Amino acid sequence: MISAQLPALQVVLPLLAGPVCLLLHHPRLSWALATAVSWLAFFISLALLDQVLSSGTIVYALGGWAAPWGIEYRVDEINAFVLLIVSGISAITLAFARNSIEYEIRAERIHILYTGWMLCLTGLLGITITGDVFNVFVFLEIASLSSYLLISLSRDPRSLTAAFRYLVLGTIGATFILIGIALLYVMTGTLNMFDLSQRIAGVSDSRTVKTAFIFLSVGIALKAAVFPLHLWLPNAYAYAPSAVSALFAGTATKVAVYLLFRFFFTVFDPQFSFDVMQLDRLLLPLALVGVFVASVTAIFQTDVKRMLGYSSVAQIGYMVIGMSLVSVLGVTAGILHLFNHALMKAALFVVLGCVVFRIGSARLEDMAGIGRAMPWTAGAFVIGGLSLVGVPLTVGFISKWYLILAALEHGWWWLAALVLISSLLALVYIWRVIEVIYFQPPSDPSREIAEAPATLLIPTWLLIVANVYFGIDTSLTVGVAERAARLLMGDAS
Amino acid sequence: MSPEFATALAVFLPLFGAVGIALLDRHPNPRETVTLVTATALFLVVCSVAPAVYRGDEPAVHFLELVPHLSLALRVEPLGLLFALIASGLWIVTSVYSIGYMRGNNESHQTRFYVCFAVALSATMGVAFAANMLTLFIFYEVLTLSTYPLVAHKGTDEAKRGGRVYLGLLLSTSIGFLLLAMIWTWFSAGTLDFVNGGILRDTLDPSLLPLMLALYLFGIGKAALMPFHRWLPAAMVAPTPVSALLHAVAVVKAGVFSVAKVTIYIFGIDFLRDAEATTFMMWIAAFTLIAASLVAMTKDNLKARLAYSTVSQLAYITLGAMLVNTTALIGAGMHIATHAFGKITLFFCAGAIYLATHKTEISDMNGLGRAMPFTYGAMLIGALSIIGLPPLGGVWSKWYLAIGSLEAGQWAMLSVLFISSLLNIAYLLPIPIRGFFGQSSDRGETNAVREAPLPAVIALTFSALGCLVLFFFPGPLYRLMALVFAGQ
Amino acid sequence: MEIFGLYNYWIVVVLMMIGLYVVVASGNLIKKIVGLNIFQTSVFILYISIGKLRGGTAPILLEEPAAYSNPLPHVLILTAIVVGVATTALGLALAVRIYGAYGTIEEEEIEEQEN
Amino acid sequence: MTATAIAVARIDQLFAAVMLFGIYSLLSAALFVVMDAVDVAFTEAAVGAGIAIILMLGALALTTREQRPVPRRRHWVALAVVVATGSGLIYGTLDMPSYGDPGAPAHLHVIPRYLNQSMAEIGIPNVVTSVLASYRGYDTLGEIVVIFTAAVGVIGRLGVAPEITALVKSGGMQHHLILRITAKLMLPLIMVFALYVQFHGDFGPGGGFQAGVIFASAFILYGLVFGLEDATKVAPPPVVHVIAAAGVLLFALVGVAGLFLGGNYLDYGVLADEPTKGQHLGIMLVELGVGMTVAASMISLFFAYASYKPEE
Repeated sequence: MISAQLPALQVVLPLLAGPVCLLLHHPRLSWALATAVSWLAFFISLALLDQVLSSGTIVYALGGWAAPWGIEYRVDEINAFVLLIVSGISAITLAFARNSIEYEIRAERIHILYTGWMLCLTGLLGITITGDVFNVFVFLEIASLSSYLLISLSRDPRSLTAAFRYLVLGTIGATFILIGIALLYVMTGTLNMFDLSQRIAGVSDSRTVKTAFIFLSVGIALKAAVFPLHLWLPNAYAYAPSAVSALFAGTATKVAVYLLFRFFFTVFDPQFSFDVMQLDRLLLPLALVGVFVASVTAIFQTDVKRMLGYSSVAQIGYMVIGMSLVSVLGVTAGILHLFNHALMKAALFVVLGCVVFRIGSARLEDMAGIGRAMPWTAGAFVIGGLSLVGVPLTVGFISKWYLILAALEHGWWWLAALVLISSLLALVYIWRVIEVIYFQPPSDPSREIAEAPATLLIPTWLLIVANVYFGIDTSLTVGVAERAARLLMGDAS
Repeated sequence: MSPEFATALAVFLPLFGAVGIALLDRHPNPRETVTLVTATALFLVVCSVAPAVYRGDEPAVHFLELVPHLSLALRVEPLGLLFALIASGLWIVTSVYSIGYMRGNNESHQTRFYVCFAVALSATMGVAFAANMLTLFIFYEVLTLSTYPLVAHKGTDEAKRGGRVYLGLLLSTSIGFLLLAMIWTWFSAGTLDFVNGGILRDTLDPSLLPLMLALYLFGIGKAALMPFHRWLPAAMVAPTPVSALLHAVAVVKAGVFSVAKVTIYIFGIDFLRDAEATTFMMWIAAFTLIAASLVAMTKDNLKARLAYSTVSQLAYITLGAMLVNTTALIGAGMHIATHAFGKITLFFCAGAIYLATHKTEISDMNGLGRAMPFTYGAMLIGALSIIGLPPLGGVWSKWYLAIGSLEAGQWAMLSVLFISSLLNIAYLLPIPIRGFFGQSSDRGETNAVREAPLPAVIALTFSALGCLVLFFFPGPLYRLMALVFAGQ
Repeated sequence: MEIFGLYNYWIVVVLMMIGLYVVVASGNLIKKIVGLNIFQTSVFILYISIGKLRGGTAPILLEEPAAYSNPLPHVLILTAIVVGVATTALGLALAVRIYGAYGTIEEEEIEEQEN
Repeated sequence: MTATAIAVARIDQLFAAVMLFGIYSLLSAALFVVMDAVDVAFTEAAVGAGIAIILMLGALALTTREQRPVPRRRHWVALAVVVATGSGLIYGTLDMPSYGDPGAPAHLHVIPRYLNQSMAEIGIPNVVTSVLASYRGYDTLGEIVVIFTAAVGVIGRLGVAPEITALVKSGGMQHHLILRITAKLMLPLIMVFALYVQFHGDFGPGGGFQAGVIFASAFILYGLVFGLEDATKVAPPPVVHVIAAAGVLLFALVGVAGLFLGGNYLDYGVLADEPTKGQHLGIMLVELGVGMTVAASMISLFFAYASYKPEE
């Protein structure tokens, strides 16, 4: 009985945990509850993925009302995979969060942070799992509002403006999505994704559907921080509490990118998205320019968190490149990078959390010489950074490998070359940090810096090990991504 | 010990050593013992694989599959064995030398130094034994990364700058070109395994061949083809043992070794010859050969001169590979060995001089030979071997390279080889000559000079003897190289 | 082409765009929020327009059969209104805090202070 | 309406802009009535013209009332964005079914079941309530989570000071005798009305959300007239927070109860022996949850604004 109800529990458990965290009104207890629920959600998502892999798409009618009259959850390879990423990253970063948050946030606000965290998780999982477009909007708003809150909880006043800017742009994006949904509804009379995909075919040459497509694309792209709609992201990541940055880097934009996949490939079929609307002609150049501009901007940052923020924008570009290649291989690469990038960025932000915990800042010049004092932290940064660059035996390499294969499949060796060159830019900004960490004498030698405590290091290294493990054993990630890609491309073979 | 086990062990042994070294951080004597024991054990392990290879076996180890049909795997073939033997053998010598050097010079961060050294050796073994291009690539990158801390060892601004050039060039060429070439190959051929006769013959459009070849050859930045050679002189900021083993043997030879591997096992020499795709790269190699020699002549800094000499000598090997015939490739393979002995000797000498006098410029070294006879004697032997004069090992490799270029009908290349040998004489011989016969400006100071610490002297004597031995017993070397082509 | 059947939508579009203009053009944080509200409210009108049926009545079922307007957009918009006010509340709270931290709610003045 | 909207755009007086937005909101509520969306109209009037305005005025009181004029460059940028988006939208409307067209897909698909079957399946005449609370009850759960999130957010950002140092002076407007008496007379009426709206939602326009807002406004009125101190005595902030959370929990747990009784999540049919009875019960509980969360969230928003004191 339980196994049949897993889709509902996946979202409802964190949803229940949110208010309870508030009621507990105690930093440690709220944390404990949030962590427990996160791990539970992670196991549920594992079970869901297992169910999907063994017996195909799961359809779950909420309230017992079958779609399109009610709202349904529809779990297939793609969102089962994303659910796994989201809940997994949340579980690990929460394990990390306790000390880090206690250091960075005022005590009386901690339980509010975990309430927000649970709500954010609810929102993200809800967006991912649902098969109803309006439901996407509702949960998107849950996730967004709680993100604004989480970002603004940091002590740094700049986090307020970052959150505000995110709020304005995020709301514009959400409203665009709302308009898109309205236009689709006008033409089809339904809100269910599966139903939509069937009914759009009949009206796909209408100007209304095309406009709906554009509005949805722009709205979601804003949320996903696809270049050039990324302006909110770097500051939001830079000034949020470290654990929150790690959570967002691993989940928030990933879910939005997932939505892009979902809309471009499921709701609208790929033929419409790419042949009729010629989306790839626009997306590919934009993504490429985004990769380069964001990477170069990252090189010039003095705040390492901000640098990683720009790097995220660049990495999202890779996912979009994979998507706009419109082939099984390309989509595989995109989905794979979704997973892999979640791992590496979460890892790097968590490492920065360790740094901030000890030296109180993530500015480059303050990090000079910590390689000796904090060998484990610094080592984690090196491995995570190399993963970002795409060095073999890390997840980053596997992503690049597939992306380049997909480019070559089109015969676009120039694209392959550009992707590789851009990863050299990543090398530059990562190496700037490594050099300062190891080979620059500390700016203030008298200051005693200790290694981060084990409670921070263990989750950090868990993520780092995952970066290496999934860079070596790719059967799970590549296997699922490939199946998902086939499903999206409508290639049943 | 089965050859398969020994093969795997060869890669892991230095890593175990590295852990041991790290654990003994605060105890220099046991720490250095670990280094020496590991080095010796590694050499013995590699030797234990040799009989099987001479019999024609190819011991193979499969670790795991990274992407479907793409594995981390090892397979020992003759060329790889040759490279592994040289690198592991010379590691022992270098370890002895480094103990003298690092202590004599009071270097800091010695534990980090030995750990990285051991990791680099592990990577070198991986490169040597790799069964496919991906495995090779992975170890190649590990080698780059593990040697970076050695290059930037001193932590001064100059060292950091050198390190940046080193890492930047090696990683950008390997990621920008080599990885692209690899993925392209995989995309065309569906495999990256090293197969006799190559894997691209039926799968790659011959008109694209020169492009692919260029991607590979420039991508293997460690082979230091111009214009991607700048990292090698930059790496000379490292302590001398690093320059000696890594930048005269392990790292650079990993480069040209990869070039040879790619030529033989990825493209296949027949395919390359039939498609006449190598002309362009051959001229690039020839240009590098001459140009680097000319630059070497202008350098007064001893290590810089040796570095450019290395660039030039590496081009010999690449040139040999690009001549695409058996004889030239045998010559190229043997040059990996003979140059290794010659150049490591020269670097040992440079380090010994620095230890004894803290001098780095050739023009300051007048008359030192009389105070340091062992060092200068070894230097003379090393120089003559590299020039290619009997009775030293360098003769043989140049001999086969020359024959190879004749076989290929490349008279131009033959003359390049000769001109370059003359240039070698011009920039190498003056160093020992100044040492023995030059008049020092400051006689009192020169008289006070003594030989470098004993471990250093032992090491350089030993490697100089190696040059001699190679002249009289080139047989095993030749047989090993001939085995490479026996199957084809 | 029933151009005249669409005028209602066009007015809505104009309203929306005024709202969007306020959001983008205004440097004042509270004014931005007001703009967002206008933008969103206009979208609500769009939805309700979609639901309207000529000759229909409010979708509260009567004994005798009748034509009803479409209740679904109403439901959606009820939700959306709540979402809107929630966003407004949070946005304003942030604006108030920003005023506390920077002493201004003009975007440009804040940027000057941050750099 | 357009005029109002343009006026909002042009005016630099923030206070006036907010007031104009209130008018805009009321006008659109009227429009909703014209378009048969009575429930929506109800809500828009209560929220747009009520709560949102109070919040905005609160924010203005805590910050500043004047806006700097829009710089020219920005003006053009905004205009470009707007023209591009707007013309895109107009282009999109060209293929839309005309206004009120009974043949539009929106009236033909999905909807008929709601209109024809809901009486049998759920048993209440207000289709909006049926859809809101049952067919798409899950969206509504999401919605109250959103408002709860916002409340948490505002509390988290502004905080509710332990000793209330009110902007609204603790004395409130007590010295206005007329106000006090009117308020005293009005309050019970408003509360009763709120309860009526809460439980009448099944039959006429109304429901938990509207009731919650009305209840909250009654309370806010109390706070304004009798001072914050008295207001917090009646409803201490911690209690309000608990109610807000409890509302969400109530809604979510009704769904869980469905799970335990063998249905899907939020399936009310299994709550009682007869499906329609179960639906009734479920909808009533759920609407109660909505009402609690909305009222409590709105009140705590008010508290948060009213008691905010800039740090240091």
